[in-house]
Amino acid sequence: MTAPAPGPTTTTFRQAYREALRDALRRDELAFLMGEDVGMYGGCFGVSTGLLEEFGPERVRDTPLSEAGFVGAGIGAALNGMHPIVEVMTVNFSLLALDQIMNNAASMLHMSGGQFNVPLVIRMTTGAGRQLAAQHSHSLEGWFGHIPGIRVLAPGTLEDARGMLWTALQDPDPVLIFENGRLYGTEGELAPDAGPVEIDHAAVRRAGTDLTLITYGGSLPRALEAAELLLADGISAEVVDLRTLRPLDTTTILASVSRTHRAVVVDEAWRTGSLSAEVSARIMEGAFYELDAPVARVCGAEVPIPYAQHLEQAALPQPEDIALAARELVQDHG
Amino acid sequence: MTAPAPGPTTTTFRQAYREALRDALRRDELAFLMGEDVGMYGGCFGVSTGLLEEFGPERVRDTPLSEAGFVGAGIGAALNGMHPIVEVMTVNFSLLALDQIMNNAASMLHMSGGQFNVPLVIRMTTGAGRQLAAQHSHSLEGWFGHIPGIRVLAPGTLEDARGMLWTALQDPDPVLIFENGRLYGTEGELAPDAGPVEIDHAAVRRAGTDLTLITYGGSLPRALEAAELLLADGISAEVVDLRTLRPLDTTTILASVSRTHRAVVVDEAWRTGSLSAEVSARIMEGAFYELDAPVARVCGAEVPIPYAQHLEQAALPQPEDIALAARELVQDHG
Amino acid sequence: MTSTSPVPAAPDLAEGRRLLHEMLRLRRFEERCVELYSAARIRGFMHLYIGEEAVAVGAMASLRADDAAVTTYREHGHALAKGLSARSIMAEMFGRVEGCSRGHGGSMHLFDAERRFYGGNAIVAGGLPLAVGLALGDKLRGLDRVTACYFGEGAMAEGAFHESMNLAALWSLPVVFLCENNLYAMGTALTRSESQTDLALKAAAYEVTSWAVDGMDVLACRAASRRAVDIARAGGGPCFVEYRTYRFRAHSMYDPELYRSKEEVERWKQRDPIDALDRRLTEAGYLADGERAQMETEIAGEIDDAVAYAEEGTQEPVEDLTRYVLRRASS
Amino acid sequence: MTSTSPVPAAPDLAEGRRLLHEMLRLRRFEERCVELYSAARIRGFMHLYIGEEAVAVGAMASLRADDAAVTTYREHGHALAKGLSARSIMAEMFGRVEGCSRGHGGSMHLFDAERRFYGGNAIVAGGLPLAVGLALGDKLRGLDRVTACYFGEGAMAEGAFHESMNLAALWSLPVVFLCENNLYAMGTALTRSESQTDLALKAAAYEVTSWAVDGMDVLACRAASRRAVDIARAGGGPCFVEYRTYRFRAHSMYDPELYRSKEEVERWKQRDPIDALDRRLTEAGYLADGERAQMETEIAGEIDDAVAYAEEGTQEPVEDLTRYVLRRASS
Ligand SMILES: Cc1ncc(C[n+]2csc(CCOP(=O)(O)OP(=O)(O)O)c2C)c(N)n1
Ligand SMILES: Cc1ncc(C[n+]2csc(CCOP(=O)(O)OP(=O)(O)O)c2C)c(N)n1
Ligand SMILES: [Mg+2]
Ligand SMILES: [Mg+2]
Repeated sequence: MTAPAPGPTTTTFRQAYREALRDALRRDELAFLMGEDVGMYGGCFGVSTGLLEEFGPERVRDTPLSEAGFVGAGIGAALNGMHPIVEVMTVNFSLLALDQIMNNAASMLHMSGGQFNVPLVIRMTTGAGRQLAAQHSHSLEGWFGHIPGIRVLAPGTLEDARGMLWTALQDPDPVLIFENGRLYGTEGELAPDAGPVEIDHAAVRRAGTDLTLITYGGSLPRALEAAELLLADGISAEVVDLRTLRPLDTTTILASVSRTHRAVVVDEAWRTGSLSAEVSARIMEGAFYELDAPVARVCGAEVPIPYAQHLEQAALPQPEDIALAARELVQDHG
Repeated sequence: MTAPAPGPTTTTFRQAYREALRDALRRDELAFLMGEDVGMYGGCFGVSTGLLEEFGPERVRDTPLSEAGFVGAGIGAALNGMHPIVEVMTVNFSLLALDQIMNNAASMLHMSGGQFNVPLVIRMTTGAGRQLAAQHSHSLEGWFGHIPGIRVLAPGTLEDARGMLWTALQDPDPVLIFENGRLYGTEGELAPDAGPVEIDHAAVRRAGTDLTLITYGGSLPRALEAAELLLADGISAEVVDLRTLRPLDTTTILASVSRTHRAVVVDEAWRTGSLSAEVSARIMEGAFYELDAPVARVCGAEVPIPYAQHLEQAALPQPEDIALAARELVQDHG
Repeated sequence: MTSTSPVPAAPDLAEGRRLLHEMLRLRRFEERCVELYSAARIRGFMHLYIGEEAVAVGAMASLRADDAAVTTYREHGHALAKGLSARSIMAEMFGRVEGCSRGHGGSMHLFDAERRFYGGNAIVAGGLPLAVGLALGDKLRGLDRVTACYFGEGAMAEGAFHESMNLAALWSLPVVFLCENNLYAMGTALTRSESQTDLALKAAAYEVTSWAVDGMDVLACRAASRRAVDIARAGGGPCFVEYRTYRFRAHSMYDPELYRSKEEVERWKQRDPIDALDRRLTEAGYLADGERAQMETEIAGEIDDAVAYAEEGTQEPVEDLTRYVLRRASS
Repeated sequence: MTSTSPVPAAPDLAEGRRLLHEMLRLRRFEERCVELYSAARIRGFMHLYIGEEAVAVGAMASLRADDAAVTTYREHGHALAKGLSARSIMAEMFGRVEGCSRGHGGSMHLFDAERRFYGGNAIVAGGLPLAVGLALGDKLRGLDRVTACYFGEGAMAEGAFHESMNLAALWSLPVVFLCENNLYAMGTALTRSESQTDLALKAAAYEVTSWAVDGMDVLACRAASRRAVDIARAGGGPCFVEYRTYRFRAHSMYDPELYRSKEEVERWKQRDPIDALDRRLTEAGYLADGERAQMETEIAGEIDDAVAYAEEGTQEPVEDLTRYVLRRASS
């Protein structure tokens, strides 16, 4: 007699990230977590609560406010055989560590002629939508997608929130994980045996025939919501979740667009120069003759994100905006 | 009897930049130049040689190695009514000042509800091609093009090297000027009365009918060279010089592409997420139905720039690469 | 240069009542903010200054109206003390056009050009280089104004602190660095963030005149600030003052406070700067029966008015979302 | 903690000859580099260490083979002293696959995994956080290895210096900070870049054991480094040593040297560390007639060989341009 497999449990992104951390610290003795307030405080957004108690201050290491210093220290520790997981509290502060990330973590392997790889994971919160205003609302993961020598991940589902860390940690190269702050409290079902996931491919999260919505991370739920709205209009939208922002899985993108012949890219970052432009350009290059209409983009407004709720919401892609762009694409370019 | 107007004189980009600085310091008493080794050393690339002697150490101010500190100080001085011209020696070091640029210079006006503008100019050298290897060869001006609240200029001609600074300095908002390092020694003719130029529009540097090459800065001479190569094949290429990378002059781009129906974007930055993607996406959005072929991109290879000359050259867009892409566009997509 | 406290200034109890009123005003204003936050009238991150009032009130008292201030996200108190109206601050936190930043900034980004209040910077240590630049501007133009730069002790671990101290000292700029040492940076105790915990000693390594002062004693704060401002204004270069203080509340509205004990907080509350001054004034006979109550009434009125003003404020039209991104529109 | 020089070590003249040979080797190697640069065999930025040889040679002599080194763009000397072969360095500067970085790095980015030589960092102060991390790795794994981190005095104005010193001290890491104070950062004299020019005092503000030493005296350099390395290895936390030295040549190959006088350079050349040691050894009878000439011959041979090796080296095929960007290819 075998016990029935336990069913899925309700969990949040926050808990999924925490389980991933706990799992990593348990299974990989070279792994340690380091960052501002990851320990005593329990994590700025409560992700690492309880880990200090379980793993002690050497493996759950609080750092002073010094982003360049401790990110660089993470790189050095990785060079020295450890598997550091560095938390930069939010992407906004990662600007202070960008030199370390670009000029050291990303360049070291090539610059040293293949000698020094950097098995480092850097996690950070990203995104707007919580009325945190101009300096705390950036969506810069697209920028990181520009840098050769690193991988960039953006979980948009509980499975990925739970599963990407371990895979990233086993990777010999630096991997950055962007956790959208709006999703931390989002609840959903997760299989109790959920574990590592692959990090090389985009995923079709909803199949459709009339057009493809391409997005990732915090905008994924909005794109899925838009797909529901469109269904009511009789429009069948496929939703592609990029998952890995670097290297982009162009194959999956092009395959979907070649089926639906229309695409809307959704990206909450400032429109100009965001990842959405790269996705559009790749479709231009790889599926131009498949297109029945120009690829559209629904992006963040080009403004330092304002505090006032109505302004902030107006600055961000909403399901209605996505649906509107999709409808126009299907109707005007029928 | 009037004296004949003096003819154009031969000059270099270096001299043109220097004349612009001298002119600015003479005409605008609120202006001062500040940066590492701008004074005693004469400028890392010799641009500011002689200015310390002419204007003294208060107005040609050497700074310690502290990019965040002195860029931030430039922002503060601008907030206080001065017109600082801050030199960040090269774009590679600007990563250390990115927080100040994005979170202060670019955000201040909007974040303060329109109260505090920042009349600051930041100059820096950009680009690869001089065997300076991975940490000294970045082309990140496209990144800055992502940031709302600043303007981004990239002189590709002597006129612009001479003329953009003054206009930038009169602008009430932060303006970044990217000087391509390969061009400093490039010689050409400049009218002796060359002066300020407008900074709102792209320019057609060469008219053509079969396709448009779109580029800026250090790649402009290469695109023009490619146009010559193409002419030998009977292909007439128009060359658009973006000049201002933010805000992009979409009108000029679309007008050209609507005439030629084909475009190649040339950008020496790493391909993924470079400005070339944004240009391609804008053509997609604004001139899709005018296109006879997908917009192509010729960009830098996605690699930390290597030292060895043959590898570095292979990593950068060469006139032959541009011509090849253009030929394919005209032939395969005839 | 020294890293010991200055001789305490002879208590100027005549001004004491004004200082008491001002500290109370800060306290009551923020207490109301907490209620409004719970009622979701204020949103985003909000950091309270409760317990630290003596610092802003004492320090601002030594500034001239045309001196500049640069502060952090924990700046309600600085803004009030610098002369921003309760109305404009409250309206800001309600996201109104009538707010001191048009509702664009919220709690962390209060600005006021007229009063030379340069924000509310929410990047830790991000304001320090700005302060250096403001002071440089004054020096270049020959103005005898001073820039006061407030930051927490946590900011001293950031590279921007180091670069700013060095620049200010090297160029002998009229900037006063005011370190509000409340012993914690979020949940990180000073001893876990600095190898050298005597902060004035740390600052002195830049050849900057530095000392520490009791941040719970508003008169001492005022005296220390005055001394620093006088030195800076007279061309003596930058000063650094460490104010030893404590925040009575959580770091922000989302802080479970796992990192310190209730007892510790209670001990510090015994040193409440408002109670301390009240006692001192009362004992000296400077505060008559009922005067404190009258202050409270006045302040409550001011705050009620500010809340009403904020409630009635208007919303920026969405069409204007990008209107203030650049001052000059492209042609 | 102290900021005065240690008592000079009793001159260990027996090892003196090895040190002399090593310094000469660095000198002659770079002199050849200058010729090769003029002949355009070496390109890009090249920074010479000539004049500063006593520092790298003295300091490396106190490291174990399994200790790590992190340096700057001015690192030919460090690389040679850490045991990288003249061949692999020269081949690197020729852009050859046989170079210590496969020709990807050039003069500014020498690397060697086997010898734990972590580069060649061309971002000023960019290597310091790495050194902290390397040391953290050793500490976490319980290894008694030390990380030696070299940088110029100009780097001390950067935020990364400050953050690194604080982290290393706070966590008591086995890292030795070796400041090569050659008085200039490009054209910026120390007095124009630091408000506090006593650099050991500056470092001491982090509660880091610090002192200064004559950087033109290789025996003093070796003694100081040994003391620092011993402290760090024994668990005494980081140390900081300022080496007072001078670069005899321009900052890089494109420097008109407007910022210092020929006389000043000449004065320092009187203190050439190689000549000084030579004199000392000769006077003490440790260097016989003809021994120096023999060293020169040996070294010339080694360098000729390195140049020939570099000349004959191969070029990375262009098809492999992106081969080393990531170790794992995407599936
Ligand atoms: C560069 C940066 N890193 C991290 C944060 C997140 N953060 C906000 S406040 C804070 C603590 C700051 O402590 P301190 O400087 O002592 O000021 P206090 O809050 O105690 O007044 C942290 C870590 C930030 N805002 N900026
Ligand atoms: C962050 C950064 N800013 C500027 C530069 C340009 N630069 C290269 S070396 C140098 C001077 C460094 O001086 P110092 O640290 O004293 O070392 P030295 O060259 O004297 O050995 C400068 C300004 C750089 N490489 N990195
Ligand atoms: Mg604090
Ligand atoms: Mg130096």
